[in-house]
Amino acid sequence: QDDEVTLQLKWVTQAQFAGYYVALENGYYEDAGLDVTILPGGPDIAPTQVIAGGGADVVVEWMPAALAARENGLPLVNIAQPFASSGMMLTCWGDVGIEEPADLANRTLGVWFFGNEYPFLSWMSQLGIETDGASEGSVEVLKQGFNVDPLLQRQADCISTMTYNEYGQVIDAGVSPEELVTFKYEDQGVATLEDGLYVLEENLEDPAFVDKMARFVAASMKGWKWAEENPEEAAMIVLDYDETGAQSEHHQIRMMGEIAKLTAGSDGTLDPEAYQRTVETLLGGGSDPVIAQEPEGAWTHVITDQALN
Amino acid sequence: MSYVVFAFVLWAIGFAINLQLAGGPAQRSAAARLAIPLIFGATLLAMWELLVRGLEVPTVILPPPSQIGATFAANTSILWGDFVQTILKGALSGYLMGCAAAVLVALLVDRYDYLRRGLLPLGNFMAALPIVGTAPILVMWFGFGWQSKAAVVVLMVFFPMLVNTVAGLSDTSAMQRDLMRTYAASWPQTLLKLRLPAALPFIFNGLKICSTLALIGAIVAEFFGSPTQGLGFRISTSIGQLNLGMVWSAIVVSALAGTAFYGLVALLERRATFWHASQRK
Amino acid sequence: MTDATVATQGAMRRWPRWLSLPPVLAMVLALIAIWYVAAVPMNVHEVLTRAERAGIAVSPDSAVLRRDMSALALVARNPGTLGESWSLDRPRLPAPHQVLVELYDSTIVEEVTGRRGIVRTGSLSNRSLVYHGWVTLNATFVGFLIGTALGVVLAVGIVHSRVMDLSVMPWAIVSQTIPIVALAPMIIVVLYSIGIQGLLPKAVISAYLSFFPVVVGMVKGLRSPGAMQMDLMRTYNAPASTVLWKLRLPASVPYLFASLKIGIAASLVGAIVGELPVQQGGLGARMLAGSYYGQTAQIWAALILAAALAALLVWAVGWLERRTLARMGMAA
Amino acid sequence: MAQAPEPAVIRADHLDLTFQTDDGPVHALRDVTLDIPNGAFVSFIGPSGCGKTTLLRCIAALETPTGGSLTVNGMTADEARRARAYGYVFQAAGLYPWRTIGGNIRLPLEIMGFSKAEQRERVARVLDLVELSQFEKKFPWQLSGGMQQRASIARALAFDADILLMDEPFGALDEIVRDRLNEELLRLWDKTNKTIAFVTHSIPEAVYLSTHIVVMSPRPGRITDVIESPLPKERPLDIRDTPQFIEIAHRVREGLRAGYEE
Amino acid sequence: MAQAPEPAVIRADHLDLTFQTDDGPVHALRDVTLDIPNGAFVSFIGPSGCGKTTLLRCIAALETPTGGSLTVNGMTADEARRARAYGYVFQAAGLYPWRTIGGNIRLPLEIMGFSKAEQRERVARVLDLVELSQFEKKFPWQLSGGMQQRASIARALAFDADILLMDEPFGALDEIVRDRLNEELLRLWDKTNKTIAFVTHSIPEAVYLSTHIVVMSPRPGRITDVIESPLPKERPLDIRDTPQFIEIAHRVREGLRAGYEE
Ligand SMILES: Nc1ncnc2c1ncn2[C@@H]1O[C@H](COP(=O)(O)OP(=O)(O)OP(=O)(O)O)[C@@H](O)[C@H]1O
Ligand SMILES: Nc1ncnc2c1ncn2[C@@H]1O[C@H](COP(=O)(O)OP(=O)(O)OP(=O)(O)O)[C@@H](O)[C@H]1O
Ligand SMILES: Cc1ncc(C[n+]2csc(CCO)c2C)c(N)n1
Ligand SMILES: [Mg+2]
Ligand SMILES: [Mg+2]
Repeated sequence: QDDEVTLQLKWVTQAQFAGYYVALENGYYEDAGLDVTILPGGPDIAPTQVIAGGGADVVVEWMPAALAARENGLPLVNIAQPFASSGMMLTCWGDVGIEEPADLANRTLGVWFFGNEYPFLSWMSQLGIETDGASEGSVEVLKQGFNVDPLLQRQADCISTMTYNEYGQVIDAGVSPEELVTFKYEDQGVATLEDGLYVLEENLEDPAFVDKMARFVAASMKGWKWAEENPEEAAMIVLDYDETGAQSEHHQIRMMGEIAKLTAGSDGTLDPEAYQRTVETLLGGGSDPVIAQEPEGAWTHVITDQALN
Repeated sequence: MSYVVFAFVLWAIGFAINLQLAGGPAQRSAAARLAIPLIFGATLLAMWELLVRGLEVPTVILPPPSQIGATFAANTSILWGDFVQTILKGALSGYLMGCAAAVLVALLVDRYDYLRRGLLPLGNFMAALPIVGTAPILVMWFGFGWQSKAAVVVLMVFFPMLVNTVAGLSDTSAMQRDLMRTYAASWPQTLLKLRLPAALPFIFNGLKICSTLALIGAIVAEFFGSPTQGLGFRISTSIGQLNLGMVWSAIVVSALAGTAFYGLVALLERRATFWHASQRK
Repeated sequence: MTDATVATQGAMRRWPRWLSLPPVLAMVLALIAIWYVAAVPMNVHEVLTRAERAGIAVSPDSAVLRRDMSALALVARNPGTLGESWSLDRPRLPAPHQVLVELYDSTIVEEVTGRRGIVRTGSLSNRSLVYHGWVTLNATFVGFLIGTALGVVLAVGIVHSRVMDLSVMPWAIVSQTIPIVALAPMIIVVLYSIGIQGLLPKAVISAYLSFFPVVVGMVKGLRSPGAMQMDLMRTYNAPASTVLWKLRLPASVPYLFASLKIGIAASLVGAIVGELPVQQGGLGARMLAGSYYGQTAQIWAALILAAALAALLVWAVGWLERRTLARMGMAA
Repeated sequence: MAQAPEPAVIRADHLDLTFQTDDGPVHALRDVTLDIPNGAFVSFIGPSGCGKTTLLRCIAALETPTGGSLTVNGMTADEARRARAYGYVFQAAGLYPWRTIGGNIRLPLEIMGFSKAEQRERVARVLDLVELSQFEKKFPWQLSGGMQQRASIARALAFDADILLMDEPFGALDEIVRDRLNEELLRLWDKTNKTIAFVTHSIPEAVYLSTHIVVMSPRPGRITDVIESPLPKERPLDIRDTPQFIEIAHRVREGLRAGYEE
Repeated sequence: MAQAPEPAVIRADHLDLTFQTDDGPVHALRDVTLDIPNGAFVSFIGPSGCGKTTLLRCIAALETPTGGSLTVNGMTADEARRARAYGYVFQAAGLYPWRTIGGNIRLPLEIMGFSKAEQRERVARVLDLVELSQFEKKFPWQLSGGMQQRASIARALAFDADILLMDEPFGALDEIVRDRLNEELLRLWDKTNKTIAFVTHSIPEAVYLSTHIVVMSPRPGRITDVIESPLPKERPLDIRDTPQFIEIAHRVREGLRAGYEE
């Protein structure tokens, strides 16, 4: 009689979520007495909304979105943080004359919205660049779709990419790394925590739930560590779970390799310093900060502590 | 729980009023025809409000109308900007271009039977292309601005309009055409004096169908890339921010605009085809 | 005397069916020719960039300069370097044969020789369009059934109750001005929250799109019996239910089918829309995946398959219509 | 026709009917008083729009008079309708295209709850009466207009109401077909002994068929003349060339013209 | 009618017309030979489907005969059509609902390029002729059927063609309205001295109006009899009760019946 857990991912089935699929495939969840359902995400599926409606027990979400939701009255709590560092960056054409962040002024930039725009906006406000596209020295922001076409078609000078995904696609399109200039958010000091596990605060009062989550996190981290060590096999597992059949082996193996760099060094425990840095980035959003005040109780070590023992 | 009970009581009251109105002596009056749907709509809204509160539905799943109203009122300038971007720039320009092109092609198709037999089956096939699939392509081709939205709209309205206009142009009785033959009327004369007027009801039917299509097309296209403005952008972005009040406000704008647009075309139709049986009572 | 007159009228048709094939073929050929020609300017930027990377001289020699030039001017200035226009990996406009190859590869080749093809595994491969078409079809059918049932029930209500007619009809029109496509993700999430997943959320969207034409058509159809027919029923002192079963419903069958043809196409669009946000298979998921990875040929292949499916479904309803009407003695 | 010796089946007394329309009231019938005796064949003739159809519809309780009284078999018109006292035949045959001829005739029987056996038997009988026996399995559109009209008469006969109301049943048919159906109708009336109220535009038709011809005047519809026909019950088509016939026809035409001129 | 002393305006010689349909050929006209003299009023009568309409359409060049020859004013039918030699009146008025009565009558004038002033003048004249002057600004649906039919006759008269082809123009009207229009048509024919070819189903109408009555037999349409009317040009409606009239009507009916029995 296994406990049922539903996990809502932030995006489509890909190596970005390899740890969970590995745990499922290798039976780690089963061993922990869990019956886990993984719901892939997709464009415009907001994991925060899914968990609010009771459609999932636990979600993978970026911390900016989770904290913003918390401020909007949806009390999400980070219970684990498998991703130690951020994979987000801005990728620009080198030949248009962008060398440093200040050169971004007066350019057209592609940005993801849907709650993923927060780190970008914070960065721009730290740089003192307006984002209205009208005033002198501001940038024109486009809501970029789900692919790297805006860059390849030169509709934008720079676009948002993840180290593990879109950047690889640009390279696959025949562009050599030398043609590109990249700004990693980690390097710019505006990195925010990505891909943490979040649950509803009220559920944490239930010891049975806490126990369930502890087992879940432990099994998931076991999956992550296995994935880091066996990137190719992990990628193939992900591929098997992809119902669209659209992912390619080559791309997933490369993605797993890049993801492993981000999960490296995390045992699932949230690093309070990284948390603090994220919060400060979000609070520092200039005139339009993502969150207005320091959140409280937005994370807990209870689960990871229990999981790691 | 009492909210829920109250909701159904309210429903019963609204229904009773409408029963009265519809069965009463005023049933044919314009006022009743307006009041009944409005009362119905109002009861629906009230029930929505009460049920959401009574059943404690999380507002990030479904906000009550009062919250939507408040958000709407507080963000009128943003919503106006979105309206201009999506409806006026994207939908309207695409609508005009698409419908005009369709009517012109319809005239060609109508003139040359070979074209009709070749193009219409193909047109029906093309019309079946789901635009959600074409939108990313068109955004790639025409950029992030309103032009790609207009292109999606053109593609969306062109075939329904074409099919309607072609049907309309051939909706003349054999007798009416024979009459023109006995006058030895030329093709342009027949077109101008018989076929175009006879086609008007069909053309307007097409215009009406296309009015809602245009709106939907423009909004959907924004999901695949847009400037930081527009109803589609607003909806998508606000969901991500869990700002459901804003999502629904944008939907309200779209529904209002769509209904007004449809109503306007229907009004024009009444004016232009007052003579048609469907417009007379 | 008049018997013969009546009998001949139905049989008169202006063109035998097969005659319309040549013009259609001619148009298709013309379209393909235009398509090939258009692919050259559409892809010229990418072609020149690749040529430049390969060390061939192109003019102007900077992508930044080329960005602001018109495609036709670029074609004119670089006539010798356009060889790749029809074979790019990530074309803006794939050439027709690229789409055909993609269609072939993602159906027959994948199923026959693919690692997960039906030949090897005994079940359809999730990398093949056959599988995804099937997924979409399932949702389409379920949504179509729900939508049709809802539409018919609403129409019956509207025809029998003035209150419903006056209050529901305007809102049914308003409902169609709501961009359901924008709501699809939320609908899916809301249904998640009451434990409904998989096929049903798509079917709900599908039903939302298909119920409207059915309502409109059925209201028309149920009202199609003339005053005389209704009066006849009155002289028989027939109750409303009898009038519905024996007169209104049979009379509405031709209208129903006309609506069903629109409705099934709308259902398919609905299913595809419902598949966009959730990457769990289907043609919609396929299109998005194609967009996600810049695989234009993949989008086009899915699009063409979707259009073909729509045509097939509409044809199937048409076939059913002809059979039913013939059986009912109402064949036109 | 008033004070007829036979018992009156339909009795209208100072009947008024005013339609309320958007353009104001339309007086369709005014002060119509009329007794139709049992077994009579009464024709109503008058210019278009004079209220013939309206009067017939009042009798069938399809329209409610706004004044005066109307009794059918001693009941109100609506009670008579519920008692299924009449068969109604419209100008167009109005057969259901999705039912065969037999199915169409069976329709009222199904609704009125006759047993299957009874249905079969009655359908066969009336089909025979109108000489359409071989066409039972055919669909309406496979029949000529005249045959369709015969089928619609059979449908009205099937449930054996005493009263047959016919509103220009042959208006859409050509002269020769019409002649034949007129002959048949007379034969049928003779056989079944029903009371028939018959609306027509044609003077020869009215004179040829009726025992009583009711001439009506234009709006508001009033009765200007009721002519009792002295013609014998046995009427070959040639009768129309006899002086007696022409004399009655003339009288009807004069009556009509008088109504127009007023 | 052959060997008529007047010059023939319409001359049909062994005319044949066969429609090719999916169910095989339909012989609509066979071996029709006919001369219509200038100024004649010729009625065509025959059972439904016998080819009356088809013959009229051949004359108007709306249908092309498959055999024989047909001349109108010495030209081929199609040349005559291009020369706008005829006005055609259909069974239904067929007015364009989006044009007023005046606008409908103006339609052929616009097409034929009459000047604005001339248009105005002619519209007024023919409206007067059919007694619809006050209705110029009304739309067709605001008029009764009879008035619409009068307007459609006015439309055919407006451009003053020598030949008027009328296909059951009064078929849908009631007897009294029909009587009036018959009278008016005779008056009009008398005034304008046109040649009129007139299709009808009604024997009295044919006899009342015509100088020549052409009786046709069922498919394939052939001419079985051509009756020259001895009635005077001056014809009050009462003439229909005269023995002479009845005698001709009888002959027509016999001709029709003969065609049926064959
Ligand atoms: N439902 C109605 N509402 C308003 N006016 C009506 C209605 N039914 C009939 N009328 C009017 O009442 C008058 C009488 O109509 P009715 O149909 O009885 O005439 P009729 O004698 O049968 O004519 P016809 O010979 O053309 O059939 C007409 O002027 C008609 O316009
Ligand atoms: N276009 C056509 N194609 C095939 N058959 C036709 C066509 N037009 C007429 N017919 C047939 O030719 C025959 C003569 O038709 P026509 O319309 O001339 O008869 P009619 O004498 O005018 O009949 P009615 O009195 O019913 O108007 C009919 O059998 C008809 O079915
Ligand atoms: C609507 C929508 N747009 C963009 C993203 C951005 N994003 C976040 S994680 C991820 C996968 C890695 O590339 C992507 C694309 C999103 N989540 N939802
Ligand atoms: Mg009537
Ligand atoms: Mg005819």
